[in-house]
Amino acid sequence: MGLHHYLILSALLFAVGAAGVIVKKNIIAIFLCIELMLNAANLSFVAFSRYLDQVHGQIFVFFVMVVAAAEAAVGLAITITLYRNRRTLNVDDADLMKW
Amino acid sequence: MQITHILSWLTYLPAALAAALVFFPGGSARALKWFAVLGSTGVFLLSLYPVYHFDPGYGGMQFVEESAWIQAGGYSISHHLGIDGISLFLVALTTFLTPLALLASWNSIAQRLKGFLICMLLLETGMVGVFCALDLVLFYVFWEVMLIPMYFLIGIWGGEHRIYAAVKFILYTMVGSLLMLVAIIYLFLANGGTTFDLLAVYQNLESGRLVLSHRAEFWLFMAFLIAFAIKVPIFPFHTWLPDAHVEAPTAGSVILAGVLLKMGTYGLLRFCLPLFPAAAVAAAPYLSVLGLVGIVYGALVAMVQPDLKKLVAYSSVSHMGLIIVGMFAFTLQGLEGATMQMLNHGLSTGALFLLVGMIYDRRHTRMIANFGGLAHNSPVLAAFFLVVTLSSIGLPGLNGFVGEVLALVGTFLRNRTYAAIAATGMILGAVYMLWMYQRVFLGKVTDPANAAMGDIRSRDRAVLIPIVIMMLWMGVYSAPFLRRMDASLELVQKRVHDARAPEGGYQVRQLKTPAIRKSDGR
Amino acid sequence: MLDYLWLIPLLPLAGSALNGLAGKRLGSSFVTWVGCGSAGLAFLAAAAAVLDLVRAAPQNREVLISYFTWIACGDFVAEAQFLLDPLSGVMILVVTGVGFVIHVYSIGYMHGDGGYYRFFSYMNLFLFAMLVLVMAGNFLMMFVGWEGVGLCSYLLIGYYIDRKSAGDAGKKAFVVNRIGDVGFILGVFLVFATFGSLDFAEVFRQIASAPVRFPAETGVGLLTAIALLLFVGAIGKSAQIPLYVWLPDAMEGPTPVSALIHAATMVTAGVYMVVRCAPIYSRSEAALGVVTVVGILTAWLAATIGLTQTDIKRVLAYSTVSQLGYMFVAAGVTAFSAGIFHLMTHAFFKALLFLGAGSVIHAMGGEQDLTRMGGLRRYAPITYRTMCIAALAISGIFPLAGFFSKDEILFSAWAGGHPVVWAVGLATAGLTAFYMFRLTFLAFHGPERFGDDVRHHLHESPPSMTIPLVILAILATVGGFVGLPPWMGLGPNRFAEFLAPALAHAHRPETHEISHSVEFVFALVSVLAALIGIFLARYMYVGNPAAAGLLAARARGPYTLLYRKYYVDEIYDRLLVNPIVVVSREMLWKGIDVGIVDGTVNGVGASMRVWGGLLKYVQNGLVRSYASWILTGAALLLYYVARMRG
Amino acid sequence: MIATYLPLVPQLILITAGILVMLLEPFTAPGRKGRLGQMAVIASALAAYSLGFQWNSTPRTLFHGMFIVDNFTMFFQWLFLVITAIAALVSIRFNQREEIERGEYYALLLFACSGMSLMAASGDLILTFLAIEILSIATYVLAGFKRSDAHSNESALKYFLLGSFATAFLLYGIALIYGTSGSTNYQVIRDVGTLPGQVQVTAVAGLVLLLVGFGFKAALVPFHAWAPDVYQGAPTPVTAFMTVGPKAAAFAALLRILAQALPAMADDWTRLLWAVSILTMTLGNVVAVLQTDLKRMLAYSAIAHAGYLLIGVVTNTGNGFGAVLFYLVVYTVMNLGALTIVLSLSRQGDKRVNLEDYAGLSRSAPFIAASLSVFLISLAGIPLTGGFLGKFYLFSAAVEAGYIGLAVIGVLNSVVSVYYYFRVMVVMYMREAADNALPPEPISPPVLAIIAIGVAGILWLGVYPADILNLASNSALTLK
Repeated sequence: MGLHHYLILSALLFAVGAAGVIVKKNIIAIFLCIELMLNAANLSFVAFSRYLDQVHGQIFVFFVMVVAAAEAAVGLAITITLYRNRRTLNVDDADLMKW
Repeated sequence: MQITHILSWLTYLPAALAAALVFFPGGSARALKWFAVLGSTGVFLLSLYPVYHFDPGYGGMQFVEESAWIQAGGYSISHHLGIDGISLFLVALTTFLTPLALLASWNSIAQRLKGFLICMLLLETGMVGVFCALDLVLFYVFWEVMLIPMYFLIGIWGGEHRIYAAVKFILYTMVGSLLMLVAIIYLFLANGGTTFDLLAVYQNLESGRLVLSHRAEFWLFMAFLIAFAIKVPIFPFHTWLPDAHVEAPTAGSVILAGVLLKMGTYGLLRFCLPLFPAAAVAAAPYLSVLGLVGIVYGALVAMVQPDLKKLVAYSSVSHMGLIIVGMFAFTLQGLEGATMQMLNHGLSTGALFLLVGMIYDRRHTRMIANFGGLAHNSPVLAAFFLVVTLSSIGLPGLNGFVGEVLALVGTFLRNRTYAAIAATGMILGAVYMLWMYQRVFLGKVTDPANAAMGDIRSRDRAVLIPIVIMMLWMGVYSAPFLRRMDASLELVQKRVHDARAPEGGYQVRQLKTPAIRKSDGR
Repeated sequence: MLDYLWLIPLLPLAGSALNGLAGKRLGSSFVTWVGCGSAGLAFLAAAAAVLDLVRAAPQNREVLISYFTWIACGDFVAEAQFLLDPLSGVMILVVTGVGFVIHVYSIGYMHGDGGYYRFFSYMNLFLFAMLVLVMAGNFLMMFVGWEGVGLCSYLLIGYYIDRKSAGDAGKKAFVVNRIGDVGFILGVFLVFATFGSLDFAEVFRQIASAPVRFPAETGVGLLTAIALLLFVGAIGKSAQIPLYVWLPDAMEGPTPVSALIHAATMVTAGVYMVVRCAPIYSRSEAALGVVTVVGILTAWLAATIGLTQTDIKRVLAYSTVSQLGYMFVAAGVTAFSAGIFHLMTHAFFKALLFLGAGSVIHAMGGEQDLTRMGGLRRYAPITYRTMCIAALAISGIFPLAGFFSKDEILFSAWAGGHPVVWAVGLATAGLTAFYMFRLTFLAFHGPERFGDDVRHHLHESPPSMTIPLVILAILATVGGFVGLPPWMGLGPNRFAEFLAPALAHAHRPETHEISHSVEFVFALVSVLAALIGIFLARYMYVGNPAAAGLLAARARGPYTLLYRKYYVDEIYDRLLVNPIVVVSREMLWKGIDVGIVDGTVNGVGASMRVWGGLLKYVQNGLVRSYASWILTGAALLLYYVARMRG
Repeated sequence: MIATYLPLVPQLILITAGILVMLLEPFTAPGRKGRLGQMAVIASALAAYSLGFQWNSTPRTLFHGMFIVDNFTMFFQWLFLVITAIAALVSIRFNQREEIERGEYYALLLFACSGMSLMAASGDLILTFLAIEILSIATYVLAGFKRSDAHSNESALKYFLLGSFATAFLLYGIALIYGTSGSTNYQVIRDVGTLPGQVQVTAVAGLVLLLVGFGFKAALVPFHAWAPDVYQGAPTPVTAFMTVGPKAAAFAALLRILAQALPAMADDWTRLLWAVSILTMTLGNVVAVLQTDLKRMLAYSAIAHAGYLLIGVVTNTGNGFGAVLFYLVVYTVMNLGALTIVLSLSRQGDKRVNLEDYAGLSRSAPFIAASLSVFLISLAGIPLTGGFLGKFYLFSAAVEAGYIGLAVIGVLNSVVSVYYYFRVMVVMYMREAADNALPPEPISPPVLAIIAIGVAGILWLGVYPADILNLASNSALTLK
């Protein structure tokens, strides 16, 4: 298993996540897809880190995870306020502002 | 008496007056008007100083002031003012017309008077600045700044479709001027990237330190040209003009026709010809043809206009066409005629708009069909109108003739066919002006509203008399005016001439890469 | 010497300014004094000046005084200067003399008119302009007068501002004149381009002193071009074919105006100009040919139209056109002094005719139609007698003024080798005599064809009008004596001798002597032609009143053609004026300007709005679509950079 | 020793103040939360003051190249502090009116400011990422601060979802860059990158993904789509803050990365950004033409301005970067000014932000109308305002670098922008107010003062720009 295997997997994960963001309608699901994309990046970091025989990349991953957690907190809060006001979790309903 | 910084005074005094108006106490309309009129009259009187002390023998810049303005980031923009024989009278024309335009608007501006006066004074600053600026960026600054008050003048105090006209005016003008900005930047960089000073660019061009490639010169010329062509306006860039003229209030039309259009032709003389002579020479045939089209086309279209202001507006297209034709003949007579014609057109068309405004104030219509027989009840108005009409169609003894004949003879010396076609403008001018005069002033009074219309009073006469005096003076004794232009225009002519080979063919300058690091060749 | 020269034109100008600015307030007697006074003083000054000139030796009879530089731009220099030489001397005498008389006449004629002050102001202004024209020392000054008289003509034709026809006529006059003026100014430009100067003296000196550079041209050369361009101006100003159409319409002006401007002075400016430029014209055979042909054609055509017109002033107008043709014929056959001679005598008798006609119209209360007159000699005896003198003079009956000048022209045509011109001229002389006496007989003889209401106030005109008639009648009688032809045995033609210095630079073709007896025969023939015309008129309008109507009915086609003036006005309207207006309005303005040019401008603006309107729908408010934009964007950027890197 | 870390003092002040605000929030009575806002302003001022000691000190790095201390950092920190202070100041009254008066608002502002400052200072991709997230998370919350308002919710949601989405791209890009260069440190990346043949496909892909991330933050086309909606829905002071602050921060970080870490790939990123620049300014301007909601119009205008700014980046010259910095200052002043006026004139619930609501404003509030005109004129780039000189220097740099076409497209875009900016003036000056129109809200003196200072500032920048211009070009020196 060489570096590029990991990279390809990472790319695939990233693509799946990106596609999910576009395909999914539920806000939570979309957010999960985004998490998937972040983790795809994390995978690359770890893979590179191993390949380069460094620790930087792995440290970066920790930061990313912390950030993702923070984002999740804020994101859920936002989702909840939206749900309170609009009684929906469908992202397509959030189209008050356009054009 | 020695006045230093006279040009700064002339340029900024109106703005200072405008600033003073902002803080003018109380709401007395009369006081505001008197303040503005007297103030701008003062500016006019001040502008006689350079006229009087002008050295006709010297073609370069006089009354020069130079100080650093923006020195930062490797760019040096200076506050460099100066006038020569070309700009001298244009400055005087500006300061002359402004108080008259203000006076003429005495009663016609009922609302937001203060704003109106401020706009007019700021406009004056912009216009004088344009004519005095010797730094490319400074020139551009004045050129653009002046648009704003004009925009407001048309948009706030204008007629029914004022907003359309104002927006069209500003957008159209901006298209051209912004391209000019790019050209200014390019020229600055090609000139070593140190100074925007026009005189320095002249000097470097002359000494061969600045050599523009043929291609660069062409494009620079075009960029400047479009800016000026829109302003002049040269056919087919003229359609903003009728709209702007018709919708603008009287004072706006006067300034627009009297001064703003001159900025285009002035720009050609100041920038396009001396900076890019080879391109100018190469473009001359095309521009002359456009000018000729403008003369004939403008006149024919003017002939069939139902609206007085539109008629005058299209007549401007025709007159300005002659200026272009004369200028691009590159003969001394042509250049001088063109310059003279700028002044003449400023006076006569300005006066025409004043008169139309006076009629409009009394009758609230400008449709020619609504008039007839005004000469019966308004003989003084009719008489003034006639004099101005005659000036406009270039009757000898009035100002219009001098410029016209010089421009024509200048053209004639270069190309006889052009001159012959341009001369038809004399006929067509008589046709549309006299036809209009007949329909408005002669014949029986059929509409009682025309009978009830009063003649003009002393204030209006006070506006018109100075103009008529100037028309007579310039027509009968034009030598003092021409003498002051001679040397400067000879310089322009020389610069253009140096760009052509002795046998009259067009010389292609050596191609040399300007000081531009990369080409945009992607 | 002649320091007061500037007074001659400036006096009328001052009068004009005074009357124009203050005349309304100061009342009619003030206006009268200022108007006529300034004209009279100008005449006195002119007379003094000419006397001074006559007293000087012939070679010194040229005074050029420059006052200031008017226009100076490089070599293009025009001084404000006045030239007095025999040629301009004759002209200023005619202009101020006839002008003064007509001013006096106007006192009566214009009495009580609302625009009295305006009238005199314009008339004085005209005198000024005309004097500038004839006293100009350079081409550009001449152009000042040239256009100036056109302006005054415009103002005075349109004097009755109530009448639409007057306004139309004034405008037509100005515009048609302008067409000529454009030719003239282009000619001036060519003069400048060729000689580098605008001064008559310099230009003519160059021509005369450089026969190699400026040879007498047989083909079309530079001088021919100059001459023809200048002649376009003359055609306009002097109402020759094809630009004569304005003059008959110009009769809308008050009659004194017709007398002064459209008969005696302004319309002769073209002739004066050609004579002034004799050094140019005389060196171009082609130009002379054109001048002659235009002149003789105009003379003939105008005379034929004059045969049928019923408006008294229009008859005179066509007569003027015709007589101007004669003058051009004179110039065309290089009989320059004969042209000026006829100009002068014509000024006398044609002014007289117009003033007489004015007197008739005045008497009839504004009636101008000959068919509603008749038998007026009982009511207006002085007018009748003076009119008769004038008619005889214009017909060329010995020894009245017209005889000498017209005969000289006809003879010069023959002598110059133009027998056809002579023949047509002779026939025209016959026609002239016919229609002039047709006019006289219709107006003053025969039955009275007007109602009682008119008869009621029929009266002879006041002395202010009849005295000028008498003065002019005297001039029309004796005016010819200044230029008695050599064949009379009373010495050489003094008039020609007087003018000779002014024509010194003209090219003189070789002429062969013709004996005096032959000349005498020619004179006899031309008088005979005139007599035939007179008797024919008498037969048709006095002896046998039905004959005229019968002839008209018999030759219906030609008669209508002549009566409608060859339909020239209609043709110009249909072919030129209307198409231009329609094309300008429908095609240039509404089609090209509003449609294409402005449409493009607005289209660019509108397209921005359209694009904005379309593009904003990309912004559909949906998160998922925004996300796909980001994804697509990323893909596009990757693709783009990949392409770029190859 | 301690002196080495003095450059961190401003950061510490901001963060401490933010935490303090949060702590004090429960003890502040409702209606007096404005005090907390004032605290934020004071903190910003203090931070700005403490920054002054670092100006023109030798460029150096802290924490092994993580934190760069140079004029560039100082310049942006000043800018961000000013933005934050103004945002806090204009929010006080607004929040009272909109009944969203809660102290953490100001804390979030301070944290966001800290994040922006770190973005400008960062010399390492890790810190850059963290800084972006500090900023982002704070602004997500700010955008949705009007909890009860559906628009605000939607704004926050869109910003959050799309922001996270873009962050993923950014992160992935960072990973790829890290993979090819073996480091996250700018200096190291630069040294590696200059080795011949080292720039590989992955690196290019990483660059592109990086640009996606920053393009999102700076609202560049085609990553701009969130901007109009988010700007429109967020509380107006937040909009004002977001259109200038995060945008400037994104440009700061972008400049640092491109110029200091990836100069070896300059050919690639100039080409990419060249295209993006044209797209951005054109789309922003063309779509703005038809907008009637003033906030939304200014949002599109903000997009267009990002396009102009990119011109300076594309030039890849010191002059170009200096011009970007200068223009950011100008842009900050004029956009903040315009939006401050918009928010001051609006009525509760962000009503009265439509174009028609401005009819006749020149009569009812002449000073405000005139001030807004000045800002709009400056946005349009008319001389004697900072907007002109800003564009002038951008275009000069472009022409100097040979991008004449870009400059021409830039000026043509300016013409289009004149149309919609001047349309506002048309409405204010040339139309009369409808009879039933809401009168404008009276404006509090501090806000008036800010507006006046803004007007003076924008004119000062247009007439005597030398000081700021020198500051900007000095600050850009370390980039080249």
